[in-house]
Amino acid sequence: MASVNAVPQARPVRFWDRLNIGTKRVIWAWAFLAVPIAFYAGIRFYPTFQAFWLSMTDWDLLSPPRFIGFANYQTMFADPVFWKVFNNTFLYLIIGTPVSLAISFLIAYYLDRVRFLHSFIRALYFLPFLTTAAAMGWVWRWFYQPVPIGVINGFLSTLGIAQQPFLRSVDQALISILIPAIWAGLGFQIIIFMAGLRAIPGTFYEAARIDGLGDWAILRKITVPLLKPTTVFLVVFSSIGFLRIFDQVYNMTSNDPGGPLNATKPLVLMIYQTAFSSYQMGYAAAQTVVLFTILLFVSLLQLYVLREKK
Amino acid sequence: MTATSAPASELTANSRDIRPGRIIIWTLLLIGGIIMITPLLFMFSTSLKTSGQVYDLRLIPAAPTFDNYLRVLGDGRFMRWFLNSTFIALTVTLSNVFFDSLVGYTLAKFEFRGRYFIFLAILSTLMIPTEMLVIPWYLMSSQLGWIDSYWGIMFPGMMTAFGVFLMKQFFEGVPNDFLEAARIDGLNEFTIWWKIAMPMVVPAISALAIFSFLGNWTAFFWPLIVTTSRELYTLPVGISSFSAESSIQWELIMTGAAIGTIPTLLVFLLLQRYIVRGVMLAGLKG
Amino acid sequence: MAKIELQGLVKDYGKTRAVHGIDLTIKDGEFVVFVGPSGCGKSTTLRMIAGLEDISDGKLLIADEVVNQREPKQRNIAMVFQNYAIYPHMTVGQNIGFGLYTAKLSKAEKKKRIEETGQILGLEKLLDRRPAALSGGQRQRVAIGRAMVRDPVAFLFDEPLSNLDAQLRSQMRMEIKSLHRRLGTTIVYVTHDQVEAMTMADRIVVMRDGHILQVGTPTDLYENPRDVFTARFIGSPSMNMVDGTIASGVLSTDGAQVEGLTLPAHQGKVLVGVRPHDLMVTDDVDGAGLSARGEVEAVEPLGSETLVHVKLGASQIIATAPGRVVPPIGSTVSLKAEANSLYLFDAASEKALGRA
Amino acid sequence: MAKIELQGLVKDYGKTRAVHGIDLTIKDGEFVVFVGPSGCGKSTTLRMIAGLEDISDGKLLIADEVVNQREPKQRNIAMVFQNYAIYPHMTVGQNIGFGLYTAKLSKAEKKKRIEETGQILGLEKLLDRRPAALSGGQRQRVAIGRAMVRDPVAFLFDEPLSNLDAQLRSQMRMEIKSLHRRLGTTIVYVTHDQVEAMTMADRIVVMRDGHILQVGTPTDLYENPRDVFTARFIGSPSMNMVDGTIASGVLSTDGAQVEGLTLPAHQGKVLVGVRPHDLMVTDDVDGAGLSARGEVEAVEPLGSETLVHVKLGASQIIATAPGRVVPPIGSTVSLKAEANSLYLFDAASEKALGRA
Amino acid sequence: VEIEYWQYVFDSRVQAMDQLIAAFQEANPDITVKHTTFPYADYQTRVVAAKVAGEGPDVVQLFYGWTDQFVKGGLIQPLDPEVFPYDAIEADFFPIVSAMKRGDSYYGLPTAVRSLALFYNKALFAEAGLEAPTNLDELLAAAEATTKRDGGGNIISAGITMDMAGQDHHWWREVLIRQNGGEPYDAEGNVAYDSESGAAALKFYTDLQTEQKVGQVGFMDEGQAAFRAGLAAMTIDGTFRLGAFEANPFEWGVVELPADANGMRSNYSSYFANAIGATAEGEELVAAQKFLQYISSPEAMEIWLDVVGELPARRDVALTKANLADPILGPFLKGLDYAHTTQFYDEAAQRQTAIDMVNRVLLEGQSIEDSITAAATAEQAIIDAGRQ
Ligand SMILES: Nc1ncnc2c1ncn2[C@@H]1O[C@H](COP(=O)(O)OP(=O)(O)OP(=O)(O)O)[C@@H](O)[C@H]1O
Ligand SMILES: Nc1ncnc2c1ncn2[C@@H]1O[C@H](COP(=O)(O)OP(=O)(O)OP(=O)(O)O)[C@@H](O)[C@H]1O
Ligand SMILES: [Mg+2]
Ligand SMILES: [Mg+2]
Repeated sequence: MASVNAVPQARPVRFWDRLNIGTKRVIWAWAFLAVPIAFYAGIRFYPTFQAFWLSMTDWDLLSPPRFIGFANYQTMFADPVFWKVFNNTFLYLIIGTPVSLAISFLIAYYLDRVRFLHSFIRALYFLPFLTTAAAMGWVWRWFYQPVPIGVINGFLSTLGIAQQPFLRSVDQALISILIPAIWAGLGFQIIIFMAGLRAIPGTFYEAARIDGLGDWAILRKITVPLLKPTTVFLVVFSSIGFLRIFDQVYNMTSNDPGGPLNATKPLVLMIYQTAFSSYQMGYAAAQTVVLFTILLFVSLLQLYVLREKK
Repeated sequence: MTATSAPASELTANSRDIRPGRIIIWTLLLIGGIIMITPLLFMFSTSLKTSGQVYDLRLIPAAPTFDNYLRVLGDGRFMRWFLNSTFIALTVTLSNVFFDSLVGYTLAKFEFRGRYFIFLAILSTLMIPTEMLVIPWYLMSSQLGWIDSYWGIMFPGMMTAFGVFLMKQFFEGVPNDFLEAARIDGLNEFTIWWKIAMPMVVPAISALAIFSFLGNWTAFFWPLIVTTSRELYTLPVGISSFSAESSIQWELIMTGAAIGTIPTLLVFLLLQRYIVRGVMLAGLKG
Repeated sequence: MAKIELQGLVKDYGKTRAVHGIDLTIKDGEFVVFVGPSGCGKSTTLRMIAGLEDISDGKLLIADEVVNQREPKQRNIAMVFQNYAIYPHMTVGQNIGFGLYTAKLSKAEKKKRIEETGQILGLEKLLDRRPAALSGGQRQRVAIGRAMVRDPVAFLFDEPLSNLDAQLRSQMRMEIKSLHRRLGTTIVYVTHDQVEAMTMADRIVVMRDGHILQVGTPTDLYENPRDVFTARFIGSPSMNMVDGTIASGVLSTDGAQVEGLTLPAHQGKVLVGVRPHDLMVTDDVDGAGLSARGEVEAVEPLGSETLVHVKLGASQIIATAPGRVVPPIGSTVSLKAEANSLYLFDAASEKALGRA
Repeated sequence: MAKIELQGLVKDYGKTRAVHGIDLTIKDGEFVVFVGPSGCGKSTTLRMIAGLEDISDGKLLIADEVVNQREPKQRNIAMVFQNYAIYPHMTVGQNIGFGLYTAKLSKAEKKKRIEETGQILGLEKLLDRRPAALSGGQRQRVAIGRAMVRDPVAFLFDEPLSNLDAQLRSQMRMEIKSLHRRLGTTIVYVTHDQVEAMTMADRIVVMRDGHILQVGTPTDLYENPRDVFTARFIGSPSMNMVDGTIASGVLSTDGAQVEGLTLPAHQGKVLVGVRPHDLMVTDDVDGAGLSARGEVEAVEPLGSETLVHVKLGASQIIATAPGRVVPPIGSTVSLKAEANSLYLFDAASEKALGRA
Repeated sequence: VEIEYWQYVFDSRVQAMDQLIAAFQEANPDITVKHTTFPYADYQTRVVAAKVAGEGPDVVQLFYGWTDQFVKGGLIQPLDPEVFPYDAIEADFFPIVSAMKRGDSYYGLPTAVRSLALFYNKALFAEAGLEAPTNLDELLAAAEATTKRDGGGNIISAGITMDMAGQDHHWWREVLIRQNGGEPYDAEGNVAYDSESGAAALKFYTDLQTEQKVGQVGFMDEGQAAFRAGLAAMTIDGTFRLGAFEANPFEWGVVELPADANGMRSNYSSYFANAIGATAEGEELVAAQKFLQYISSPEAMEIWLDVVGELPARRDVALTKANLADPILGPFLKGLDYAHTTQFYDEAAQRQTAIDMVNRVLLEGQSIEDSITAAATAEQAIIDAGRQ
């Protein structure tokens, strides 16, 4: 065979050819990243910094923004509604994340062992993830109705349990909204958990069975610890989701957004109202800054708590 | 993969496992699944009712009718919205697959200073509420003349941090040997990525594609803001325009939502095993 | 410690039968090695013994009790896996202690046993490390430690060394062997490496396609293989096979001369087996036995000896030359195998006809 | 085909130096094997030759040209990786054809070359298969095919056989060797398997900690190791080392007797090396050489010979007994190594003092 | 020239406007009107977003309650008195048009106006053997007679809907307070209902649920839904609901809002006005003015009444004999005569204060007086903020 790739001899030495291999690779890397970096800078970071600046202004969309220092923040921290909303947001987080993770893990854990009609059942659980919040919010509102209309109250009364006001109660409304929110995201979490479960090598289970562990001990000692990377991922992503809850609240309380009496109002809805009903952009920006801070803090805290211990 | 690392479930699926306990679990799971889709059943049921029957909340309509479907589908605008959504979801998905993969690959496989910083910076965008960005985006669009255009609808979603994260995890699992072999074969870095690395992460690409398609198919808020002509509405925006001042045509909304669910349902049913495999192979190393 | 008996053990996966009713008695304290090509059913058999797979038919007895229906933990058997199966989220000590999970021992007692075990295996300094910070050999030792710690009636090993490199493998081989001597526990060991089988086993079980072909001590199998498969499987490099015919008491072979042998009573095509170590490159080809001449196609100098690949008729055979002799490639050499170092097999059934 | 010269080649990873300025000239058409323990810098050196790593200092010449700054493709070098690195999404033919990616050839020409290459490697029937449907050996052949197809000036192999099992490994060893004879291309081959090094190399380069310890032909290294490391590294099982002292021309050792040897001029502590194959279990311990008695601690019957682990003083040494002799464990045996089979090393520097 | 007209999506409104545009373009061949629509829920957002980007429409439809925000935001410009003589406006239109006046300038003109009335389910009334109520006592009696309850006392069919998020807050603010002898706002536009009459009005309303138990907030989610489902005998709603109720599978009727014991009636009227965008100037301004003139002309109003069913904003077009005799339009038209129009600063926020006020009483058990004081404070704050 004749040489097809003889080293080109008398080639002019270009600048590119004089670079180190490592340097060339770095240049390639930045070339690959150029468009994305421009994108992220322009579409995400610049607007974000703009929001930080706006939070110090009294911009109302209509007249040019005026710098007013921390006045928005002062207003906000003095506003009882803000604290109520702040509280609600954390309730969504600290109820929603553990409950949804526990349920989805339970389902994934058992679904993983089911062979018969496996993908059909899995599809059932995933389906809600495919729907639009607006249409589903309406359906859920009806589920929560008192008898004779409400399915849930109907069910309760056949069990002999008193009717519950659900959305019409300052105590129950938040939970009532959380349920559809959990419902909608469950499919996604189940799929992720199942993927995590399947990634655990089977020999670990066999070894544990030989060591004499029962199902429960295997779950506690083997499955849960080995599932940690998946759990970390889901905890962080679902926390972000619950901290940013909006669609379900907006659609299920469309007559009295965030009501009754702000019992269900999360921060994002407050931001939305401040920005797009009252057009107090500066004030809304201050709220987003708070939301951003919470998100950042919670995520970092979780990553820290759940970090891999060396 | 050796037999020993096969999924546990397959190894434990002994004949012994057909036990009462299993059957109970199976039944409970099925019941749970049915409960999960009950709201969807109501959606389909409402879409088969006339506007007068909407508040008759029986699951099985007294007189089911396909009028709503005929009305919705017969309306040329609806088809247009449907096509818009398809086009937008597909384009954004393609862009996501391309750019998220490229970035994920670069972050996973290239060594350079600032790599970790860029990764963190991209991840941190997950924490920025979109609501915060809508107004700046709108300003930007209007200055650049993107209002009321497909590009205007699509541009904010062209890359996502989630995709970058997912793809990075995946590419970390691709052995360097493959890339080096290609380098020796004379491919440039771009071709190595495109011809060698990409085909090796097909499961991840399908997972990303599905999540991205679903996400964009149901996108509502931004398309609503940036479109002005009805011809450019996406399906969810179009569907919501069935509502008017405090008088919402639920039967049409449900019909639209039902029709809108069908493509995503098909996409999911066709590709669901790739999602599991895709996410599984990513290993989610945190 | 206990005797293990397999009586007509069968394993079906759906419609395919992986193990075809095997019978075997493993004596108390014996070290039995299962060998055979990939997919022959070694692991399946082992897993049936462990209780990880259902037994489709037949009986399994441990210490004279039928245990078909018992859970693994009730059988009190320990198992070591190819990929070690040590838990990445636990320290070495916790991993070893995991073997005591169901044991009713106080914390202190457990701790003592873990330390003892660690000492036996030379892991005492590593008890607080995570597996990620261990080498392959150390991981394997941890896996063995977890198996040892609770004093099982038998150890099962499924290719425990195949993820290790050659040097470590030979070291671990010795360690497992000496552990067996020390503990005296019954061991069932699966491998497809014949060196492991030869060096470790009290008895070797050769399997193929879900059947047992031959059971015997290593020397037994080396000296008296019952068929071509076992003959070629045991010993390295593999036994050379030369086509031949016995016609009216005379053996003629393809490219080689045979002289002064006592042949078995057989007519027809045969295979003449000769081990590379018995086939010497030498100029002294006189005397009874097999002799041949051929062109050198390749040489592998190993230092202590040189393997010489020689073309013989249509095939290639391997012969041995002394360490410092490296015949040039392309040259022609003479080969000689002494009488009684030849193995004869029936060409059709591949069954052994005896030595010659 | 080309000469490859390494002149003071250095590789730094950050602050740690992985390769400490090595010099080596690889002749055109030579088969050079790098051996050494894990982490000694073999792969790093190879990758610098390939152009996959930057050279931190020194010069690399291929065909007398400095190529430090050249891209892999400009160096026209082919490389075969440990895990084959054949692309799972392409057929065998496409994989092989990928070596021609940058070649300016017509479709038909490419096809012709792919088929030629396939034929040489016995892959002609598999060209349309996917790698998933290939065995390990076939995959390795595909990887070699991809390297071969474009006729590079040199092949680089990085532990190409370590994922294969023993039988396949020895077969592929032969194939690569014969391919080298056929093509005559320079080959640089990295392994940590000394058998591969011994059987394949024209010259072996022994590395440790980023330095070259010794370069020479296999026989050279086996017979004249320059230090303890090389002596123990080459040859299997490893050379036994016995502590000893030379005092006024007399060698005394720990637990063994030495007689009638010509000793080098050296005073003080030494290590006496003796290869297991030179140390026989025998009752005839007379004559010049080393003799000893010790308790048998383990035996490894390999069929053709038996390795006997014998306790000697505080340490253990390995001796050889003939195939059919298996001394019982615990018994005491006599060992004998002939004069001139002993290697002497300075105990402090570990440098060779010569044979005795 | 091309000018752009924006309104929210509602089928019949879009149709009517298309018809008007066609007619207008025929008369003015040099002008084309681009008709853009947005879903109602996000209409305001869209308008504001457009303004930020400097892309406003030339003629825009707005709820009169948004006027302050639109004016303050510079979204719309005052009508040129040369083109739209103010005295003619005041003469021809219903007086509620004054809600479009800020300072000395008018900022927009309505095509149609709406008022409230009491809808009742004829079937349920017939079942109870009742006539439609004319005053509040009859209302209570009818509600009691038509309410159905299950064994546990739960309402399964309401006498009257209770939905502050719907039209009830108008009923309470402009009708019930006045009927109790008070005023919702004083002459300066400040909150004036933190009084006995305000409290009495609120008590009347909340008593429907707590004392009379003839209605329930949140029953069937929305008042109109309960009525449409045939599970409420009465509901108070506006003209714009007529279309939605057309499909009801039962007969229903409309009567004027009930009078108080003294026969005193009140009503609340509102409308969507059309205004000229702040960005329109030059040629486009002229075209926009022409278009606005056309769509507030009697001809346009008749078309609007035909297609949409909304009441004409000009007295003479509205108060024709035929219209007044219409059993459905009649009660609404009559209501216009004594209707009030609330001057909103932030319509959504002000409604929210009313919703919260009722919720505090019903859900948290706050006393009527405390709740109304809190509501008054909150609303006054909104008004103050709006006036700045
Ligand atoms: N879970 C299973 N389902 C179906 N067939 C199986 C299963 N496990 C093993 N088999 C089949 O049973 C036969 C024996 O497999 P087994 O794992 O026991 O082989 P082995 O001797 O251990 O091979 P190796 O050396 O490759 O480990 C094979 O043909 C295999 O394909
Ligand atoms: N990318 C890298 N960054 C930092 N150090 C490295 C890198 N690659 C290799 N090293 C270090 O350089 C030294 C030489 O590594 P190299 O891979 O060349 O060893 P090797 O001889 O090939 O070993 P093995 O037999 O395990 O393949 C090692 O100490 C290793 O830890
Ligand atoms: Mg196996
Ligand atoms: Mg290496």
